[in-house]
Amino acid sequence: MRIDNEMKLEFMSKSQNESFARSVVAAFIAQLDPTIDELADVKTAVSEAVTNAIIHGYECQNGSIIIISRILDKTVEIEIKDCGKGIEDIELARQPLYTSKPELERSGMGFTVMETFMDEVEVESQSGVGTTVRMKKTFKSI
Amino acid sequence: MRIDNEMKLEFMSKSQNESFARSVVAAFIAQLDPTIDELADVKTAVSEAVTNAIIHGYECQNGSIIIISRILDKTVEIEIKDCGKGIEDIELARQPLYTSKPELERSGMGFTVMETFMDEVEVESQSGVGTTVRMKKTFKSI
Amino acid sequence: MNVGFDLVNNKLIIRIDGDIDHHTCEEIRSKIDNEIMKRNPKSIIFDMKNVNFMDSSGIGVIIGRYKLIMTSGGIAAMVNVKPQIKRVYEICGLKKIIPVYENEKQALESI
Amino acid sequence: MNVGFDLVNNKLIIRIDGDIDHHTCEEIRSKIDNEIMKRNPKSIIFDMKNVNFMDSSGIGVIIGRYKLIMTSGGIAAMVNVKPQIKRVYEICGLKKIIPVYENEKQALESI
Ligand SMILES: Nc1ncnc2c1ncn2[C@@H]1O[C@H](COP(=O)(O)OP(=O)(O)O)[C@@H](O)[C@H]1O
Ligand SMILES: Nc1ncnc2c1ncn2[C@@H]1O[C@H](COP(=O)(O)OP(=O)(O)O)[C@@H](O)[C@H]1O
Repeated sequence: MRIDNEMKLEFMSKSQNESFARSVVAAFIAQLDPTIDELADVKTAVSEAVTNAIIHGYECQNGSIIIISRILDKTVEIEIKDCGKGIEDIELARQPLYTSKPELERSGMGFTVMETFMDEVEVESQSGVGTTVRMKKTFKSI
Repeated sequence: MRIDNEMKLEFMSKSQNESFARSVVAAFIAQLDPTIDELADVKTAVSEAVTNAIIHGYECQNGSIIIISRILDKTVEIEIKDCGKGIEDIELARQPLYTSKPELERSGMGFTVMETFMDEVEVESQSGVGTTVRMKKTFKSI
Repeated sequence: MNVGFDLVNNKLIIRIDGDIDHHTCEEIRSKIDNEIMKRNPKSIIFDMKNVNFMDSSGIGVIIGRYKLIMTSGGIAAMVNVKPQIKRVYEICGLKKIIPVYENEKQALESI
Repeated sequence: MNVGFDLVNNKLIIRIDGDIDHHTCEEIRSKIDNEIMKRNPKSIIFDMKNVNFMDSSGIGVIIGRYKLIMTSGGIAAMVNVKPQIKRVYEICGLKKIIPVYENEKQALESI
């Protein structure tokens, strides 16, 4: 398949970069003329995955987060990757309300939000190596 | 010197990415609370350097453009890099009104705009290897 | 992160101003908890008029405050909720525990 | 890229809507040149009310149209210029060749 556009962003795992990351993805997909709702969906999903990389992947220590995004026709692919602690049981992690950090008042709804707002969510992770979340969404043509 | 924040962005040399690139840098420096004028200055300088990479560096062929930006205290450093054709005579290129592509209605004012809007502009280039423009600006504290 | 407060009939109106994400959560949480401690309100109303973005980290903060006010027998409500926030809110099942009202007046009359 | 036109007393008002950069230039240029060809105006007025961003690629387009209208003895003016655009405009020395007026009315009376 032909890639119409592609970008790669690398940034530090600092919490102020959560809003930066969602702004970057929003600016990148602007070329697809998304509706306000579609734009909000993608920003929210990106925010969830980036926050998880910071809190769970790097446990608020220094680390680097990579976002790769591709546009193919009306579809956007977004890959969010950390080299943090990884997820031991991915199926459990994706359950609604499951969180490994209830002491931080986490809602455990991050993956559920990603799954609801995006068409596809794929999680690849290995303990001690890191986690990659791959999401896809196709925009309705106008 | 301590780096407060850092990001690296890589994207394709397509003209629709000119506005994307300036939005990304704008979102990144938002954490410094720039004035409207300061924000516009940086966006304009970034637009000039990215446009040059696309038109002159890659001559509108496929290529990859890299932006690295760092925040140190109240100062932002921005590096814009292409692996394109390079500049033979940097001093000549930086002259106001000089353009190697008058047939494209270029104004030859790109470098002058960068120099006016940023505190420092450094150009490194090698024929056949590529060009890197490094710019700095310190924001006035509020 | 700006959080404003108003006490009306012992109901604490909490006006959050800005995006609610993990980065801003900590400050929002501590400001609200301080105010609840100080004023000891009967119930709380989140005014979301100036919130344009919220993710599941925000849901964590809302639920946390809801639990806090519950322990003293109070209730929580939410007003002026924008579409993006309403969607996150519904997905996370908050609808069942924290009622949403159109505006402040309605919330003050109903809770 | 939206470019609107109005002909008033044989003066062509060019209303550009959006950012002017290298990406949008080509389309702006061809739309304006077509209109000049078709209407053959005495002079042109760039209305920049809806332009929030312009870089030196935009300066190239403006100068190009200025030269075009000059060849038929006409002149160019600019109105409703926002601060960022005024700064780029001044740095590039356009001030000396294309006068800026507060609004359309003043430009129409003066040129
Ligand atoms: N990038 C990651 N690295 C390590 N663990 C993760 C990562 N993302 C998610 N997890 C694990 O999956 C769990 C569920 O994630 P999520 O649904 O977003 O809820 P929450 O962030 O509220 O805990 C987390 O509590 C954590 O244990
Ligand atoms: N990234 C680059 N790669 C190759 N040549 C460049 C690059 N940037 C600038 N140049 C050269 O420098 C000249 C002057 O650049 P500039 O001042 O931006 O004016 P303009 O883009 O209008 O030509 C260009 O015409 C080009 O020859």
